[in-house]
Amino acid sequence: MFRIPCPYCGPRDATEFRHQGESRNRPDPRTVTRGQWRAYLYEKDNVAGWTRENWYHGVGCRRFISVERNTVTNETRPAAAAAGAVDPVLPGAEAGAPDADSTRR
Amino acid sequence: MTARYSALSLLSRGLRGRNWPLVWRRHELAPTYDAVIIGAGVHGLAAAYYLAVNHGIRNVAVLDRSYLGGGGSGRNTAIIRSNYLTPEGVRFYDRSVKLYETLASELNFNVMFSQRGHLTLAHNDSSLRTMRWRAEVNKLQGVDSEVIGPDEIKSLVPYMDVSAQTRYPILGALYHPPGGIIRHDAVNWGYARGADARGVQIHEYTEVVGIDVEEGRVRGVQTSRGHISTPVVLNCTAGWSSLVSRLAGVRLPISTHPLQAAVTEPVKVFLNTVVVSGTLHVYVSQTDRGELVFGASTDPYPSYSTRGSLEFTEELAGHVLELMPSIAALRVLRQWAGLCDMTPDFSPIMGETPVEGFLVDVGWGTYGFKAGPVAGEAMAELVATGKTPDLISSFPLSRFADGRLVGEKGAAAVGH
Amino acid sequence: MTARVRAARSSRRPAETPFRLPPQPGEVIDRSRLVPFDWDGRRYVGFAGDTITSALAAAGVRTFSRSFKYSRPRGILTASALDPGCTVQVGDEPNVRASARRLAAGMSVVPQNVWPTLRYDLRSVNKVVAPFLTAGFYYKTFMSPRPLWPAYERVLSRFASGGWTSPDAIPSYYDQRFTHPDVLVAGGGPAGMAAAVEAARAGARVLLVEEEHELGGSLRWGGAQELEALGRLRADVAQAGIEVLVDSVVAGRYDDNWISIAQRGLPDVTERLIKARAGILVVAPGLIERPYVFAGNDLPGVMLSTAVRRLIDLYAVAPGSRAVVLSANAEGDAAAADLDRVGVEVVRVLDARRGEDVRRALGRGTLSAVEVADGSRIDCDLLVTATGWTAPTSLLNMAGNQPVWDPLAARFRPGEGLPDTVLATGGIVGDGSVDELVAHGTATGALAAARAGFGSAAVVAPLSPHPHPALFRATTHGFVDFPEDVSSKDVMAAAAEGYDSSELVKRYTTATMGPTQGKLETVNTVAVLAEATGRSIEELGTTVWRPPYAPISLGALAGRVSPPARYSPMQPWHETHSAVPLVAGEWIRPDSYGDPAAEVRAVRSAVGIIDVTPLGKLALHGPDVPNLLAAAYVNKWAKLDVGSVRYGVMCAEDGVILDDGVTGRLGAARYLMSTTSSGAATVWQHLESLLQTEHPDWRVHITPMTTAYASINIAGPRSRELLTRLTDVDLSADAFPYMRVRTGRIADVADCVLWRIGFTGELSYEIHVPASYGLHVWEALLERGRDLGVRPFGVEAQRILRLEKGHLIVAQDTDGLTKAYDAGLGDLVKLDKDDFVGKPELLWQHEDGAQQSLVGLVPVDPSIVPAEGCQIVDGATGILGRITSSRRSPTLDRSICLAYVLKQYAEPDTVVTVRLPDGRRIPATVTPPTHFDPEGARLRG
Amino acid sequence: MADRPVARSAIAPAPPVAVRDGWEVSTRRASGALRLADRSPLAKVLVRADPDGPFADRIGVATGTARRTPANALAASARPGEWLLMGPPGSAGNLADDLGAPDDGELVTVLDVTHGRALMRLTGVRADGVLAKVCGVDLSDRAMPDGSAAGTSVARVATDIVRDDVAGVPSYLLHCERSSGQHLFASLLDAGREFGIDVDGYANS
Repeated sequence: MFRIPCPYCGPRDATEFRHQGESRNRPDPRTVTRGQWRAYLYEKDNVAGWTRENWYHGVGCRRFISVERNTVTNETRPAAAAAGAVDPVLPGAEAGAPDADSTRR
Repeated sequence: MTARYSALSLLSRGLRGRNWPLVWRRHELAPTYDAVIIGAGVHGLAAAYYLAVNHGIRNVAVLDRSYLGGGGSGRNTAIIRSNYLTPEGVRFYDRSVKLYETLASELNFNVMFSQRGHLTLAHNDSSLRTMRWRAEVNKLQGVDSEVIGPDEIKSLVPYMDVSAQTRYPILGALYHPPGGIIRHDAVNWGYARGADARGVQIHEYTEVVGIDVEEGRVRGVQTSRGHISTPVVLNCTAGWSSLVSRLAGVRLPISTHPLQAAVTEPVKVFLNTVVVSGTLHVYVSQTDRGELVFGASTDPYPSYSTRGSLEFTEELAGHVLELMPSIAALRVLRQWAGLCDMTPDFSPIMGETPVEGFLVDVGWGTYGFKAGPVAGEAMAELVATGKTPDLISSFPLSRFADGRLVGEKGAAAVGH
Repeated sequence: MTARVRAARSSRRPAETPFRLPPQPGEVIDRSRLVPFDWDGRRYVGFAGDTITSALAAAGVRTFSRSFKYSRPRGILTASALDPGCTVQVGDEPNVRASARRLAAGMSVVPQNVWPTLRYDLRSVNKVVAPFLTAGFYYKTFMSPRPLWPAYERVLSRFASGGWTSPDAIPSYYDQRFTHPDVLVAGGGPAGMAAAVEAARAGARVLLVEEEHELGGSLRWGGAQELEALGRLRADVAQAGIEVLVDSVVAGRYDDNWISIAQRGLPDVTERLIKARAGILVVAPGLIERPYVFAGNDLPGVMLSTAVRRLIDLYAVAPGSRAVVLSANAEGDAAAADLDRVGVEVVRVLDARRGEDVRRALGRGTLSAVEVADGSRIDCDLLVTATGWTAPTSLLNMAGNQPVWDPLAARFRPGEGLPDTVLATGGIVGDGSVDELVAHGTATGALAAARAGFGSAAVVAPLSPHPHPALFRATTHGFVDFPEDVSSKDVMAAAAEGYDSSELVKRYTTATMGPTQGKLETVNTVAVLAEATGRSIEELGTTVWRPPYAPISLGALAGRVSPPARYSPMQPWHETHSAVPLVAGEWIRPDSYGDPAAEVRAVRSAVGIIDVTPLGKLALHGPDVPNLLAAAYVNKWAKLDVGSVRYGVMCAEDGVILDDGVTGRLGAARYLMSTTSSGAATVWQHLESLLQTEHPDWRVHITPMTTAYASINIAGPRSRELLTRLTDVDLSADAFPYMRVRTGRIADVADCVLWRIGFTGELSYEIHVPASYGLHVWEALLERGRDLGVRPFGVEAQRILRLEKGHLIVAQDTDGLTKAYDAGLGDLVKLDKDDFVGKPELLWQHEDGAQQSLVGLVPVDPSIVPAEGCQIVDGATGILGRITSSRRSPTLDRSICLAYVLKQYAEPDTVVTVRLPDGRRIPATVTPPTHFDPEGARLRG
Repeated sequence: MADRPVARSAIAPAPPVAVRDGWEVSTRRASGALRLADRSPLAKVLVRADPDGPFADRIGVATGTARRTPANALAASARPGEWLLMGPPGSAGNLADDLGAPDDGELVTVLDVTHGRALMRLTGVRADGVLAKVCGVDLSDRAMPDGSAAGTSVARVATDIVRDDVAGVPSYLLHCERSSGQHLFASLLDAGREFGIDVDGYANS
């Protein structure tokens, strides 16, 4: 299990985090076309190599953090930040409802 | 030429100490092919086989950057079934099961399809409801599938703890008698041998590094062993399908996740069905060699790493022992991982792309091996006729932009 | 010792031990402690410290199993954990490595793979058809007729090797723990011990893990000098404050030096998985002696030189009486010397360095003679081979290192390129004297400590391998893989057929896939493949080593921590009042109290209470809560007054329904949101995501309060009457109307939240009381409502009640593709809002029109309840819709359903056909979703 | 109305059981040197504020640390912008009042979470050994000295750990959401069995 460098908690086991998908910007809903919106929802860069992505540190600081990870080796490093500040987290795009295999209400 | 396999020929060659001819031959790369198939896994090899057999198109190259069957086709847990949720899924996989049933005799290669029955356990009322839904859709398509209760489960799998006191009590299961396991390598080799015998050229260790596209259509491929001209390129890769498609300028709605598996040391056979639990994210079967073969759901983050993780085996063991607590002493011998191309609707992407002549048979998630024969058959038909067969008409790439996703999503959290 | 002594099997007397030698200088047995045990139904006695095989070998036992395909007798080959023919059943435990497992008193040991007995194995007829059973024979036959394959398969599966399990076996105690060493040394031979000592002296926390029962590696079976060095090193280890694990193996190296260790030999723990996050991993496993391939190389009596030395020097057992030794190295020479020293006749030493060789081993059942390459034949019962070494590079390989073939040393060695966090020392790197190995280990330990932040960086002088002849196969064919029964002939045949790469030959012949994981077999397989293909071993390379390095039990991997189960504060009451448990995700809650229909009637006619603690609850605080609500829900929230609650639906960006619930405004900037039980965590994360990534400027604090409150729904026409008795809140219809929230005391408990809402369709109040008082309030409600006919009801009754009212349940009446307009929630969606999650998709769904509708459905025959999941059909195979919810309604005394149907069938009074699970097709009538009290008069009363 | 309401912890009390300070509690006294005790009755107040804002300054407890306040409450911050104040049973109001009101315009949330959390204390020289069986975070003195706080996973439950030694003996406070409390407590007991762990009863600090 690789570790993720949490800017608030230090390096922690990846199992403490939830993957939130590739960092990307949500299109303006007022002007977006169907094609653009669905490309935003579904298309992936699916990079083999270093990529920037969001993780949610659910059992730790409960912050959404941005991390760089090499998807071939699972090496991780803090997202390149300007002037030493914690990098702003870009929105992730993970569409969809949770799986249906659970009992509700 | 291919020598026929049989018990008699085996005995006679054995006694005379004669070797068999090459199962598939090695060739120099030709400058031109009628079609180039990328990926010598079950999909690519089956497509090549059916192109030659059903359509007489034999000037075909199958390229693989590594050894034959070394990707997902040689790393999956070899479960075959057709009890899907949607009518289009059921029809499609049912055709695949039918092809698998006659594959050994068709290919003259024993693929050891063991139709031992397939159980999908339900641990809560919502999964029981989904099992019923699947059973009803299956039956409407003529597929043998029924919801059974804990007592019947216990008689099929005496090791199963079906008591009500467990943390995840077993309320029932979807029982699918035609489901089973197969020898995955044998399927790959059998198709390779059959395709080779009909003139298809299989090129291992031949990596595609570029795809030539001019004026919106395919002209050829660049490989690590040289350039090939061809009007048709069929992307049959898994794990790398989005990167290969990008060589042709086609973007896919795919993220690649490792799917891990593990095998135990052999013990005397005690498990004669395939057991799947979606809630516990585990599936297990026992081979004729006595090994238990386990799988789980894909890793929860995309990755191209196939090194495997410890937490996978830990979770797997915990879940297996929830089901069969008496086998705690069994030891895990080996773990491995393959790469799965996950699509947003747990269904494949098959057919044409915006680039003319560049076809895809990708996005197979965790269920690609099950579909190898039918996908090959359908893609061969598409290549030969230029028309998309009905059987795959629900799975075009364009469905994502059109917002017409396939409904397997509801049931396919773990779909083995 | 001159002849094998066969003890009379009828005797109850323990077997004699004629092969036990007088005390040896390095022996690990305690002759003062006798350990009786049973083998194959007979009583034996060994010493404490003996392994199962050493004790049996002392008694002259030579055959421990039969091989899986050809049923050939197999004996001791390595006298280590890898011994391929010495896998036995011990009680309930299958596949015990008899050459590594120490004796325990009373142990019942049984051979595996024998039928009907070890001595008479009927399957040996396979030998007759051996030419037919070439590698991959099963791919070439049994193809037809197809119906017979299951019968063939049953026969094949009888041959499955290994021990047996029992459905009644009681799992023993398995365990796990974590550790965080600065330096973890895998392997406690001279180099590993030295590395550990040096790293610890530099100040690092060091964990030293040794697979065998004692530290020392090959020093343990060395001469006086080696034993003296061993004593020194052990003393250093003891003084350096190192944590030492023996009988433990580093099984895997995963990303970021996440390391699995299987710890065995603990008194009360069968096996423990230790999970280590190591700063630096030092890999020091030494070398594995490689078997030699020749005809008869699997006969009991053919042994590796290290096996001979282990048996003599550790266990004081003579491995035979008359020996031939084939030696290509000093270890082989030392084995010959050991044999000679303890009085085993060494008939001949064949020096492989001078080209001498064996041709075949001969014997029926066990070795009786050796045919030498020069054609001579020597009678003997022991043939010792010392033909080379294999470096177990598995852990390095898992760290990304590719081993490279060193033709000079005739073994694979670590390649270039290791992560900074992984080092190697000892035999895996190169050869040397004890002092040289210790020096390399010491320098490596210093470097490891330095990299972990202790001491200064050290320079490690290289440790070169010594030249060694490349010996893999004699002129005859023999086994390359013992447990898999794969011979060199099989490998060559496979190569000739085109299975000619390391991976293909492995898959085709199954060589290296058995319980020894290729540690003994891989190099010989590759070497024979190289011979067959005319390619070099360098070119072919090895297959990828996969974890675990040594097998680990499912019990240890599973560990002891069970999946968490969550209970409400009222659970003690439920348990003592015959609640039927329902597993709902993490929660265990009452499905019913025995009679759901009666519970429904109580709610419709009087009053019922249900424990709804698992409902998700989030406290929202801040000036931007209305913005957050507006973004998350599809409906509007700007005008929610203090004291009001509102129902809302959340969709994901693809328009698919995510969750639903009510949110109430408790104060100017304070809100309490409820979610579905299973959606609580998802919604919390979803809202945090909106706040942290989309709208970091919004000022809102979200605090999960699900279990801070015990939640109880009080429902039924007499619910007001009941609750009035317990609270100071004015419950009159005017003071506290429908869809309002109040706070106050209930049953003397302060700070309760009350909302007037209803899922059941009755007048009802959902109360949230500080959780520690949940049981108090629950009991008070039952006590004070006795005269009103109050009754607890469970989830099942609630499901019926809500179905009567036509309320959908997210994830039951919706699925992974259901958008708001499909589910009849279109009226809630406010497309005139600027933006909200999922708005574009919902806008387009509104424009295009939903394809299907959620409707009510009643079978024409009111006694038939179609199972949930039944399809609404058209003709033989056409599907028009499906039933998502169905129950018998006690209130209406008939079956009722919720169903999806295609738009054109959604008009009330349309009659459709439902196919039942038994194949019957029944008519059913489409209705509005609400089956009971459609005006909602009861609810608002 | 009958008796004064009795509060109950999520963790079943080990006998003998009595009511103390309005809570049904165990009055058992542990014999061993390694003790696990339910401390859920302690008042617990959750504070949320900008970690770099003036209110955070006023609290004066940095992320990842814990500190005793002058009033002998314990303030711990396992994550940025969040503090948990723990004090004697019934003192939640006082703990909140002691904080004072935030400056105008600063968003500060103060919530009594006494009933929403299970809280337990594990004390003894081998306490770290117990935790090392169920928690993957390094809890050695080097990584987590007295006065540290961290949020992580313990026995598969999201748990905050506060190192708060008692008279020089290592001691850890663990708290999680209430309904998982029994599971966490039972998991710690199971993990501590090999070290001779014993359940200790009620104490009001």
